[in-house]
Amino acid sequence: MSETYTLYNPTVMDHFMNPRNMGDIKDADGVGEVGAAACGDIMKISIRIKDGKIADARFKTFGCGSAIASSSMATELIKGRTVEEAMNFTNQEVVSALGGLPPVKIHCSVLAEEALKAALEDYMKRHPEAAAEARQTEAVPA
Amino acid sequence: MSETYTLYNPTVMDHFMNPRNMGDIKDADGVGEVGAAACGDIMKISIRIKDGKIADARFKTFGCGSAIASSSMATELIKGRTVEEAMNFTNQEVVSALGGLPPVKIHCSVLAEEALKAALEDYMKRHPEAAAEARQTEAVPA
Amino acid sequence: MRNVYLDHQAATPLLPEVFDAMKPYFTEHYGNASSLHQHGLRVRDALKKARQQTAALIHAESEEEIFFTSDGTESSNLAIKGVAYANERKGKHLVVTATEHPSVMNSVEFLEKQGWTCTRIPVTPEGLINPADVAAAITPQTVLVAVHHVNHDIGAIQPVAEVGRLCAEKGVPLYVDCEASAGWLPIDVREFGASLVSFSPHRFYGPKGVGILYRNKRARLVSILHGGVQEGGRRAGTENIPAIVGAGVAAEIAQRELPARMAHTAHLQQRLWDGLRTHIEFIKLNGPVPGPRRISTNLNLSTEFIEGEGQLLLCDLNGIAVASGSSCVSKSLKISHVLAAIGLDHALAQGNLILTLGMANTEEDIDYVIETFAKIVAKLRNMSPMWEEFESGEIDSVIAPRGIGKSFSQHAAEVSGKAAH
Amino acid sequence: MRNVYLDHQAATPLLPEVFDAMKPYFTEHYGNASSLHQHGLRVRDALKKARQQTAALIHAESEEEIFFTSDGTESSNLAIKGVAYANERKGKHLVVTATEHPSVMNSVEFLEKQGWTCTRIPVTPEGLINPADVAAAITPQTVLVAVHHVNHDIGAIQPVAEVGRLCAEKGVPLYVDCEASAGWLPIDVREFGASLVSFSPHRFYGPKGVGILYRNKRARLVSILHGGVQEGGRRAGTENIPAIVGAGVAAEIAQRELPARMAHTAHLQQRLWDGLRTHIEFIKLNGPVPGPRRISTNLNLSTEFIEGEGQLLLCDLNGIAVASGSSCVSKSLKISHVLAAIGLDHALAQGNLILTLGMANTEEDIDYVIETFAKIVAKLRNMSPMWEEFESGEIDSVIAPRGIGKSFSQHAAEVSGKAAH
Ligand SMILES: Cc1ncc(COP(=O)(O)O)c(C=O)c1O
Ligand SMILES: Cc1ncc(COP(=O)(O)O)c(C=O)c1O
Repeated sequence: MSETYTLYNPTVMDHFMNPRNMGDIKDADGVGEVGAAACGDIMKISIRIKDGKIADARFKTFGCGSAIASSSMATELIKGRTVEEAMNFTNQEVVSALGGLPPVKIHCSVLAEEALKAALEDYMKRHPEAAAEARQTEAVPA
Repeated sequence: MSETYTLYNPTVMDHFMNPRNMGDIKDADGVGEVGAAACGDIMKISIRIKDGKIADARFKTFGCGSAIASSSMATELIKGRTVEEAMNFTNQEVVSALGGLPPVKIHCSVLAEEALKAALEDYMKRHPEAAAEARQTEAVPA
Repeated sequence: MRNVYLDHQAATPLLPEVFDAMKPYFTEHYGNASSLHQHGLRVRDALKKARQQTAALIHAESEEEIFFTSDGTESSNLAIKGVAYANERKGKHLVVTATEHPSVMNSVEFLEKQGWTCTRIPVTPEGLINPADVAAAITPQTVLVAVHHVNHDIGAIQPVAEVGRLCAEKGVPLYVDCEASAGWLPIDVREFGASLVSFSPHRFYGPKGVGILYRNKRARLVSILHGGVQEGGRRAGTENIPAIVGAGVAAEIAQRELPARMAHTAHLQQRLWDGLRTHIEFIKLNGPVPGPRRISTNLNLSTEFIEGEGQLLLCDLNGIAVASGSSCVSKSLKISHVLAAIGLDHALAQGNLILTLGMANTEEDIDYVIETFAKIVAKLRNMSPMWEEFESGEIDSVIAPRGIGKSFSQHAAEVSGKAAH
Repeated sequence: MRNVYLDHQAATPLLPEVFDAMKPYFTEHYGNASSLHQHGLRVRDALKKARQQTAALIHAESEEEIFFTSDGTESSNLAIKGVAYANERKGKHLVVTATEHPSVMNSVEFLEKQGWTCTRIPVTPEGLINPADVAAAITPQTVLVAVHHVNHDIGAIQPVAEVGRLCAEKGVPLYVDCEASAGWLPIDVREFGASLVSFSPHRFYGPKGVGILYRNKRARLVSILHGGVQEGGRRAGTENIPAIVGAGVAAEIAQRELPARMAHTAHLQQRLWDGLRTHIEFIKLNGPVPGPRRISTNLNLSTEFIEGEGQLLLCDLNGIAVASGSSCVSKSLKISHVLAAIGLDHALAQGNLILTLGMANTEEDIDYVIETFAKIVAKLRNMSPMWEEFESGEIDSVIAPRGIGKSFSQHAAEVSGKAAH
């Protein structure tokens, strides 16, 4: 075919076809797995923390194209951020970085946010000292 | 156009385009004018009687193609018949002779029958002796 | 024999450019717009483009206000019933012009059987409504006002913008049926103050099988054909892509050619009417005179003492294609309800003929029609008992009364034993 | 890249012969069938011919039993609402299969809001109804039974002739939606005992923009789109002549080619299913096995541990056009109601893919699909947390349970905090 038509924009398609950070982290510092009640998609994000920063993030996703692209983009965006910064991460960043998602697919980016937060919470549960610090830092601007 | 499409069959079209017996009879022996309450068509038939037979019949019609064709055909059919025979004339004869009419147009043939009967009645009103004879003949088969 | 097509209100030929645009969507780009693969996504793009093109023709703000249906009738039904059902809780009263198309009138009648009520706004003998009558008819229960732009039978242009202002004041949505005007007159939904507008491309050199309903986002509308979620959930069913593509292109061409179309047909309209009234006695134009209150494509005539179907058939046998509002051409044996609403004498309604012009018509065509029609009238009058009775002074003319004899209607009632209508 | 179109349930290309037959009706024979002149009479003839051709495909007694609508959705709406409104005084109860197309289900829901009641007949895990259930559901108030011929999603062939006999005994008309079977399976309205049957040519190489509703003369039916007196007063609106002409020709060709179509697709269906289940683990066929209870064009698959939209997109990127009943492809985020009705596990419904075969598909196509799809599954499973958790023994397979770990649904409910459906 001369022209190719795509359901999602080129950025989303790229992240769907060539997902970044797909996989698991062996002995991860935090793992979050969440499911979307609406459609049944499931997303799992694992993170490695080094010096209070996200050194690595990986995902596995059972879900549609935009769910896969959202988790790919979320893991990409989050690498290098501090735990505190990561706690303020929102799905809007994913949507913007992807150049937009169809309205009915916004919930996929929410799922990515939730999976990341779940991973961070898991990390903090395992590392109460980090959690305390994060909460403290968080409290300042509030 | 290579092919000609017609609303009515060729016989009806022929009688519409080239109506037979169109006009009036000067000093007619009977004239009948009737109207269709349903659609507003008006038909007038005048007859000349000679030796108890219809020697001539003419029509004028304000109405659609099938009304014109029906009156043309009715006047054509009736010529040469006795007054008694003519009194038994029905619209079915017109329909058959025309090779059929669309269902919604059957009332046009009824109008032709009515116009003819009105002309015959007019004749009989003017010629009570003929009326008596006609009634007598009519009574026999009844 | 010359062929003159004067029935553009019934159908128009597809423009070659429109056909060319449609062609690939039959055998090549045949996908279903609901499909998520190449074949579906491609036609989805085509659908969006057609939405933009048709939105532009009526100056809609956004293409998302355009819904594709199957024809003008479905659009009317959706506008009337879709708004009525959506606002059931608010009220069950409608206001419509007495001369709306049957697709509006019969939708309203259907709702009346289901408990709605409706006020029908009368028209003047020229076929025009008085906007004040609409305002007066609106009650707190009124959920929709329907006033068509141009009448399909008599070409009268209704004062829709004025009605729109009054409706806006009262907060009632206005539906304007533009089936008889789109492609031939400018339409601006915002200037009209219309919440809903319908039209069909088959009236302006586009394809059959598609209708358009514009709906302003603020107007509530529910679906009347239920099923899938096509057309934003307001019209279920597999989209007729080739026809929709054709609708878009036909709209684009119409917009570009509008001034030329209006000038061409207005010129021929004047020539035709002048020629006919010069050569034929006892002929009447129904609806407003050619000018700002009449669409330039339409002439609605009543020729006295002869009936319309006969005129139509003889025209056809002479290569001239026309329509008629006579009861004899209707399956229900009723004259057009529009002719009844303007109070036209039954005899004149029976002698009705509708001529609608298009771009292919020429001055020569018009002159041929004038000449031929004069002969047809003479032939039919020669056959007509009414003409004879008029000439003998037994009945009088409605068009140009001489004050001699009874009226045609009176005569007709006498011979039929019943009043005509 | 090879292009394999496996979405014939969504759309089919127009056959060149059909297009050729339609062509003159766009620019040349463009008349309106209601017109009484040459242009109208010509297309009226064409309309009659198409009526005969479509009547023949379903073995209707007379072409007068054929009504042209705009699509399958409108035909369903007309069958359901047109019969319901016509029999309002007799009763307000309907009986329908739980797996009817949304155009039937949503028409019924609309009527339920207006006071009708409806019994939905459940289906077996294979998707088949038990005719006795229909008979048991009929009450003296029942005015219509609706049982489709073939299911649009899972290809199950319902025992309609048996239902027809039971309906005849009870004197209740039967409506059979044949949209998913016409052109691919023999249809005999008399053998079915059907009072109403609908189908659309766009499913068998005919045009979009036209649907057919057969109605036996004894069944009462009123119009749902109101307006003019087209289609015997049962469907108002300007007829889409080119599409109707195309419908006729497509029906004629379908009738002629039916045996070849069935043989060709049955062969490919078997090859495809055999290939897929040989090369892919944890894959399930929904609906009856290929054979007398399944239409030869359809394969409805659930591939475990991966989701359908992703499968569909990767197929498309590899030139393979397919559909899916996964919630992710639906605008309402719901899985196909058919998959819900057969009681399919939500995880399997999410992994759904629908492949529908046509005449252009070849053995090479099928082999390419098998090979490609196996790679796609591997790629997506590699990305799927569920596959990982299955492999680690945390969750179990629904298709081939090992008795280790919790169920997918249980797991999904835990991580989402809510049961899936
Ligand atoms: C003013 C008007 N509205 C609606 C319609 C119905 O449109 P369609 O024939 O496309 O169904 C017509 C058709 O004649 C019309 O003239
Ligand atoms: C079984 C069935 N009935 C009805 C319809 C509706 O038909 P259409 O899309 O032509 O409106 C479909 C369409 O998918 C169908 O599969």
